[in-house]
Amino acid sequence: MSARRSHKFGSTAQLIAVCPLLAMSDTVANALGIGVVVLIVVPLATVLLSLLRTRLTSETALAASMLTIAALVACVELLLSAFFSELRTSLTLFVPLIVSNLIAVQHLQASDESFGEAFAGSVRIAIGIAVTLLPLGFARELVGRGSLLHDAGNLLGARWAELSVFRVDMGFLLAMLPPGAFISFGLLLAARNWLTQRRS
Amino acid sequence: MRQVLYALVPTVALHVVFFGPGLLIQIVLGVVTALAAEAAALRLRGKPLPPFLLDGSAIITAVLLALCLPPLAPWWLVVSGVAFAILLAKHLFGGLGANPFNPAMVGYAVLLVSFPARLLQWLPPNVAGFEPASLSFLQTLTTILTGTPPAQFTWDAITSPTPLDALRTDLALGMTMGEAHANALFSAFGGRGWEWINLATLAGGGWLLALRIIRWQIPVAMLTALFVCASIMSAADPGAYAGPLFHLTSGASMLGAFFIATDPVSAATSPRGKLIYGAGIGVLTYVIRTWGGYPDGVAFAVLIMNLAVPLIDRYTIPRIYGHAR
Amino acid sequence: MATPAKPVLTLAVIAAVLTALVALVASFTRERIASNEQAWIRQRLDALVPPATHDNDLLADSISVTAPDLLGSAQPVKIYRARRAGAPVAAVLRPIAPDGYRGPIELLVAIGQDGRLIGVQVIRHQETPGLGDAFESRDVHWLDRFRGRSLTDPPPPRWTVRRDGGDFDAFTGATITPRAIVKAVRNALEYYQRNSQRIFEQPTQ
Amino acid sequence: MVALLMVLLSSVLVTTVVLAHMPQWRPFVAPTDIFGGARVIAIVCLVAIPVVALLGWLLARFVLAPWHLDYLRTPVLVAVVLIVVPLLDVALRRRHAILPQQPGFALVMSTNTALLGIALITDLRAATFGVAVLLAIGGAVALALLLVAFAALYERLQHADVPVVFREAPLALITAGIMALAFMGFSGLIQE
Amino acid sequence: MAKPGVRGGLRLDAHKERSTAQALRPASPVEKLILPLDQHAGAPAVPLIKPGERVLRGQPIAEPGGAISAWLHAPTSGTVAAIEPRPAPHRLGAPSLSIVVANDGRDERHGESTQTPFEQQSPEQLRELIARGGIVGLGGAVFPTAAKLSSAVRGHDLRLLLNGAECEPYISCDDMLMRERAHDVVFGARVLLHALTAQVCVIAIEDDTPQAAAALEAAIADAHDGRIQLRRVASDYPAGGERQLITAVFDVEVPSGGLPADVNTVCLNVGTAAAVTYWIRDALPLTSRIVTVTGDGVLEQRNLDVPLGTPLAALIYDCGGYTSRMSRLIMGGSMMGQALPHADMPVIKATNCLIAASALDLQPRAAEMPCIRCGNCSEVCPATLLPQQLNWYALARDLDALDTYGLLDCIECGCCDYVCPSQIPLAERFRGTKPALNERLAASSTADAARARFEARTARLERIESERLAALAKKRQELAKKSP
Amino acid sequence: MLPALLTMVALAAAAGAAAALATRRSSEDRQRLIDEIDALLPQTQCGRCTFSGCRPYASALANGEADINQCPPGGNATATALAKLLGREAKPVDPRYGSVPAHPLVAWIDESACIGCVKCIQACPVDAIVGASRFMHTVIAAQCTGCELCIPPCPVDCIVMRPAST
Ligand SMILES: Cc1cc2nc3c(=O)[nH]c(=O)nc-3n(C[C@H](O)[C@H](O)[C@H](O)COP(=O)(O)O)c2cc1C
Ligand SMILES: Cc1cc2nc3c(=O)[nH]c(=O)nc-3n(C[C@H](O)[C@H](O)[C@H](O)COP(=O)(O)O)c2cc1C
Ligand SMILES: Cc1cc2nc3c(=O)[nH]c(=O)nc-3n(C[C@H](O)[C@H](O)[C@H](O)COP(=O)(O)O)c2cc1C
Ligand SMILES: Cc1cc2nc3c(=O)[nH]c(=O)nc-3n(C[C@H](O)[C@H](O)[C@H](O)CO)c2cc1C
Ligand code: SF4
Ligand code: SF4
Ligand code: SF4
Ligand code: SF4
Ligand code: FES
Repeated sequence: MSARRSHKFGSTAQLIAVCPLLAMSDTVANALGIGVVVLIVVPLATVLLSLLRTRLTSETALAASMLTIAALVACVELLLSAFFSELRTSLTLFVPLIVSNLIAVQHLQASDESFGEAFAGSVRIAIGIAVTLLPLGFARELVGRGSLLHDAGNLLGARWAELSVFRVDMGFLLAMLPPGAFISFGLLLAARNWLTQRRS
Repeated sequence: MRQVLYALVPTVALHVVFFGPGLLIQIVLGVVTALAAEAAALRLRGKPLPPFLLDGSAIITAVLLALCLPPLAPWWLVVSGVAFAILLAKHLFGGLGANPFNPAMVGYAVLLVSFPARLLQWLPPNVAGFEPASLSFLQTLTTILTGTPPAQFTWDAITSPTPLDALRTDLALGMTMGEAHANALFSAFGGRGWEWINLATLAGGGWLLALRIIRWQIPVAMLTALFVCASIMSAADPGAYAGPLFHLTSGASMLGAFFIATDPVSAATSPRGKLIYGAGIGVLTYVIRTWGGYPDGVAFAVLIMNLAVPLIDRYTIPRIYGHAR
Repeated sequence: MATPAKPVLTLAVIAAVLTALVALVASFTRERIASNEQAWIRQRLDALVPPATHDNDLLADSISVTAPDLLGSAQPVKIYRARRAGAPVAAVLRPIAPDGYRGPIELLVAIGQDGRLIGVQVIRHQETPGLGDAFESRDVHWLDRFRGRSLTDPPPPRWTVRRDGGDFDAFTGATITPRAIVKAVRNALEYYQRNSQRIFEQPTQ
Repeated sequence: MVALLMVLLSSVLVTTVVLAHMPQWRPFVAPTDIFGGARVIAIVCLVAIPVVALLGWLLARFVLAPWHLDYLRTPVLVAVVLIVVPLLDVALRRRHAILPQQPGFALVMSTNTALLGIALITDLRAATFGVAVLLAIGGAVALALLLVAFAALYERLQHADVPVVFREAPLALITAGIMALAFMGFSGLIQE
Repeated sequence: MAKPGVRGGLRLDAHKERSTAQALRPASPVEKLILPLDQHAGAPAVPLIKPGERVLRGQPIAEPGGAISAWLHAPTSGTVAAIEPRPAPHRLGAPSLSIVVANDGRDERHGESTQTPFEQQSPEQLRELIARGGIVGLGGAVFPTAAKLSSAVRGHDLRLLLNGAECEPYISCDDMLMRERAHDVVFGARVLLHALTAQVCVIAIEDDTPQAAAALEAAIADAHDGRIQLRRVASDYPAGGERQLITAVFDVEVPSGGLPADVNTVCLNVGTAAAVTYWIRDALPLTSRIVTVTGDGVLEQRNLDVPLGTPLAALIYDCGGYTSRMSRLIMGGSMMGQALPHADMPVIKATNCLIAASALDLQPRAAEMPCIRCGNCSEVCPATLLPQQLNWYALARDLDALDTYGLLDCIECGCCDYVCPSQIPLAERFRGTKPALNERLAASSTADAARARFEARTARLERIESERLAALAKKRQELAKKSP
Repeated sequence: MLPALLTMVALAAAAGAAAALATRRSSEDRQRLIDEIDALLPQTQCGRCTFSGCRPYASALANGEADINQCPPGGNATATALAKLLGREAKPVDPRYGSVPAHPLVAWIDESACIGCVKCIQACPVDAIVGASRFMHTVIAAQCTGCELCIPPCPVDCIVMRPAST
């Protein structure tokens, strides 16, 4: 009966996967940070879960995957605090929030695929999320505060100085704030729809 | 919709009397942008242009938004605000009649949130007791177009907060109402200039009511709610809260009640729903003005209640003839 | 219909393994995290009082004082002391400006032995982005204006923003934040002046 | 405030989009309409979130803090969600003519509850019990109200003549953006 | 039920005085009369004559084709020229099977010219007789009157409501009837009271028709019948709508989906009552009716007593022909009437009015714009619906929502269109959407019925099978007992 | 380490118990689900779905033993509604189960040819045929669902399907 879940990362699926992390797309640095975290955690979670999956019944599957993801995220939080503490501070509570986002991602995947397929699929989805967050961070930072790579030094080392494009008080502040997060993501998805539509 | 524009004439006229010709320039800029944006959106959506361009709804959006901006605001503010309103808040949702949020207020809120500093630079009213550095029409025009005042003036010299803003600031500094009121911006019951503008708006709104273009429920409910909130709070502590008359005649109270909250498209539709909707706007306006971060709350209150409209509509369906309930 | 025993057992085992993993990571990272937290404040202190100017560890040489009127908080406020060869060089106070536009603003105020300001930093605030946070702006270092000032420079009545007849510029369209910061810095100076002796004599806590 | 607003809105957005466009994740067999579904979820959240947040708070205060296990906050909270949500599922099926559908119910409810629970708990760590209770209930009420309001709005939008490229996800996002804009009006009201 | 009371409605300019200035007169005879067999509600009538046969005025020429159907009589004497499809006004010009009678100009009458006095007949007999008179409701819906009466008698304390409100602007046929033939209306009321065994009759008219009121008052006084009274109601459109009138007069609401009989009321048009009089008193079946010819597009605006089957074109000609201002031909009133493509169609029992409308008479209709949710429509809707929501869902064809918003309670009065600033043809859209909803509801109710029958059958078969097995088992046991 | 393990294991065990409790679906639940599905089916009772009637199909759907596109009389509308209810992928009716009728049909018995064998009465799942042994039989058109089950048993082939008059 298993309704086959498709691998297609359609715009609705994209919304569901990215939404909880959207707040972290306000600057390139944050987007990059959370994107890297996702790129590491999602495939890792998939590997762990597909190891577990054969041992699980339908009643425990969801609980087990949620617990696994929560534990994984707790580890990531600790590691970030230890090795990228500045980034950890700016990502605040959005690291633990990856939990709910990961659960969604897990369910975008088919349950009956092989280890290799699952892994490849999860990498694709993680890339999908990271690739969504980056341009968002880019656009929001540029439009919102007229800069690029603000605070990027925290993540990439001090060599990465901030690029200032125009004066801060000219920024279209909306882009940096929650409304801007949703609206720019909406526009991004519309652009994506438009491209797909034109291609076909 | 034409009548709505005519009803705004007294408001605009007094505005120009008190704050100079800036508004007229803002309106022209706004209307041109609105029509251009409307035409572009209609073209993209494959809709016929003339009936939609001529019905006046885009013009109303532009005029109402222009009325909310400081008269000397740089041109790109009104242009981007109106474009945002028409393209994103109206056509994206399906155009005329389908937009759940009030386009003008979306445009204004976007500007307020993005450029708070610019939107707080109001002018002092042109009344006795103030010697505003009055700019000529040409100076006004260049100020708007270049975004900087003429060489002999500085921003600080020509701008002044609105009474609502000044009151907020002063109360936040721990002044009492009495001390704050000593400011020359205030008169016996309202902000100078603003009280007359609000009365003119009331008159225009009354005319719309008489023409039955708007219904009484929303304005009455909104103003009553505002009045009641202000009365209760100022009775409880007259030193810390402005009185009801001040609230009714300040900021966008009247404009909101008669021209903005009454936007039929984004308002509740049944009579009972309109009462709830209006009262909600009144209460939220008071709350945001009094305790929130922005000096006037009408725009946000309208948007928040817009959000609740489908819910209100759902729970206020009138009893159908012949149905029990 | 399986008995609940199986799911209970499955999840318990999974939880045990996972918790062990997390706990392991936690113990492995514990020290680093603790030192990171110190590093965070140290970095800021170093920016204010260059390490070359003193030879003690500011973090280790600190006290907590409570002065609601002048330091803006009913909670104890930290003061870090810089010394060279045991002699006082500077004190860094961590007062709070309580009347920011959207809430308290946490400051670091470094005051030299001579009662002149070495520097001021804002370490936490919620002021309106793009308006009240103009002190963070990259091109105009508003906070730099405090450097070298003392309680008598400018004289007391002018220790406020220009709008209130003082010497300090406000930001365009935002007076509340600068007013709050100026007042807090002035109060910190005053606290220092009144207690400079005690500040350096009090034993480390 | 900003973080909480983002969390609330994402939660509302994802739930509504699932109800509208992801039938395989929809939590119930019936009701099948967006608003009906949202109303049920709102009611469940109204119960689940305060319970989870408060249990989480109690555990954090009386178990995690004394033993310096703060790093286990997330797993513990998730475990609490995993206890509370299935129990609610059972209660719901007993009491009402609602037929939760697996795994949709557990999934949607768990993510919602976890999302808000984590956000609240992070905020509440230092709070007293009274404040925690107030915030947890307030958060749940806010979520419930937003959920039904947004669902009713989104249902109305289903019939609108929206430009094709904006249908579904982009429209939902931009609507949420304007919602967020409206709630910016409360900034300054709720101090962090 | 929550408190009733008339809601919604519109005050419209009446335009009636144009056609009431001139006295009622018979229409000029025409050569051919066309009588569609389906001009009443219910099943079409079945012809009793063959082409070529001679018929007399008042002779039955078609009999009811079902339980709800009506007799049809020859309007004049002549020969049956054909039975063939002809364009019919109630089908907006689409053909419908019709009997064509060639007038021989002699107007010879069929049968007796008197009936047994109605007081001497039982109510049942009287109702049967009314059916034989081909009498159907002349208020617009042409529902067979006898069927309506019979279905209502099961109620107690029946009240008869004679509808003389005639709220549509332009139409004045009932007004004219009441002015000139008030006695016939009152006589009809007495017949109907007898046929219904009812004790109360209210004749309701609008409060802006003083002549009709005076005439009716006089007629009621002459009849010395205390059961009959006159009531004047506010002249708001659609005061003459059955449901609205019942609410205005008796302060009750007819339940949704129900009939007036559910609130112990029978509502008939005053013209129907007069038709009953002509049949029961004078033995003249329903073969003619009063028609208002009005509008700026016709020279002489007036009321005529017209034999059924008279071509509309002849009627216009009778009134002096079209003027140069003529722009559109409408059958019925300006609010609920429907535009006809041409005048080559006959007067039928439902034809109360013919408007040769000039551009001035027509509400200028600009292009339809989107609904702006102004709420004007819901303010005037007499059924207290929300036409703006119905429109939204009708455009989306969301049948579930249409059902919850009460599409089927819409009486298609057109008040909403009239006030809509966006020029949306709301009533027309609702009329067009109702069939789909009805079909859907019918399908689900037939499915429910089929399920019930299937389940009953399955249960029955199971029972039979188990009884059979039980019987076999019993027999086996008995045999087992016997055998050892 | 130990307190951490104890806490988490205890909580996880409780979660396991809760999960077990929730996955146990009562038979009432199942009946309600079947009712919900059955309410969407046309009740033609024709068996074209390969089940012995609409309700058996509903129960097969509830068990996940059938797909949502097997009912030709319901047409694509029913398939879509089922997909929505059950959270499955929507698809058109599978032609292998029969073609979707363009308009509703009802059976009609040529009464002059009918020999009164009652075979059709026995076949009709909804009791839409009346008549007694050796008397002619009639279909009650309003009750006939158009399932065509009466056609094969008729020994003299006197039943034909005609468009339902509306
Ligand atoms: C949304 C909004 C946010 C504001 N934020 C700040 C702020 O963070 N700091 C501040 O000093 N003033 C802020 N203000 C401005 C104050 O309301 C007040 O108008 C201003 O401080 C008075 O300054 P002025 O005397 O220079 O006009 C804000 C105003 C608005 C509308
Ligand atoms: C299909 C149908 C069945 C009706 N059945 C009855 C009935 O049984 N009894 C009755 O009194 N009226 C019956 N009516 C008449 C209605 O009550 C109503 O008087 C008639 O439709 C004219 O109403 P109108 O002109 O307001 O539309 C029926 C009407 C229709 C169309
Ligand atoms: C909107 C509307 C307006 C009506 N106006 C009248 C009217 O003015 N006069 C009238 O006799 N019937 C009017 N009717 C028809 C009545 O509802 C009702 O059918 C009629 O009075 C029943 O009488 P009858 O069966 O004799 O036609 C109207 C119906 C509707 C729906
Ligand atoms: C009484 C009235 C008030 C209106 N108020 C507004 C308004 O506040 N904002 C706006 O953008 N348009 C307003 N409009 C114009 C129009 O309804 C609006 O642009 C629609 O929201 C566009 O679909 C108003 C129109 C009327 C008739
Ligand atoms: S046509 Fe229908 S919806 Fe319109 S006013 Fe009349 S009853 Fe109401
Ligand atoms: S009157 Fe027309 S525009 Fe106004 S709400 Fe009704 S349908 Fe919409
Ligand atoms: S095919 Fe459809 S109508 Fe026929 S029995 Fe199966 S479910 Fe019923
Ligand atoms: S009469 Fe024949 S076609 Fe009709 S329901 Fe019965 S068996 Fe089926
Ligand atoms: S034998 Fe009965 S119908 Fe054929």
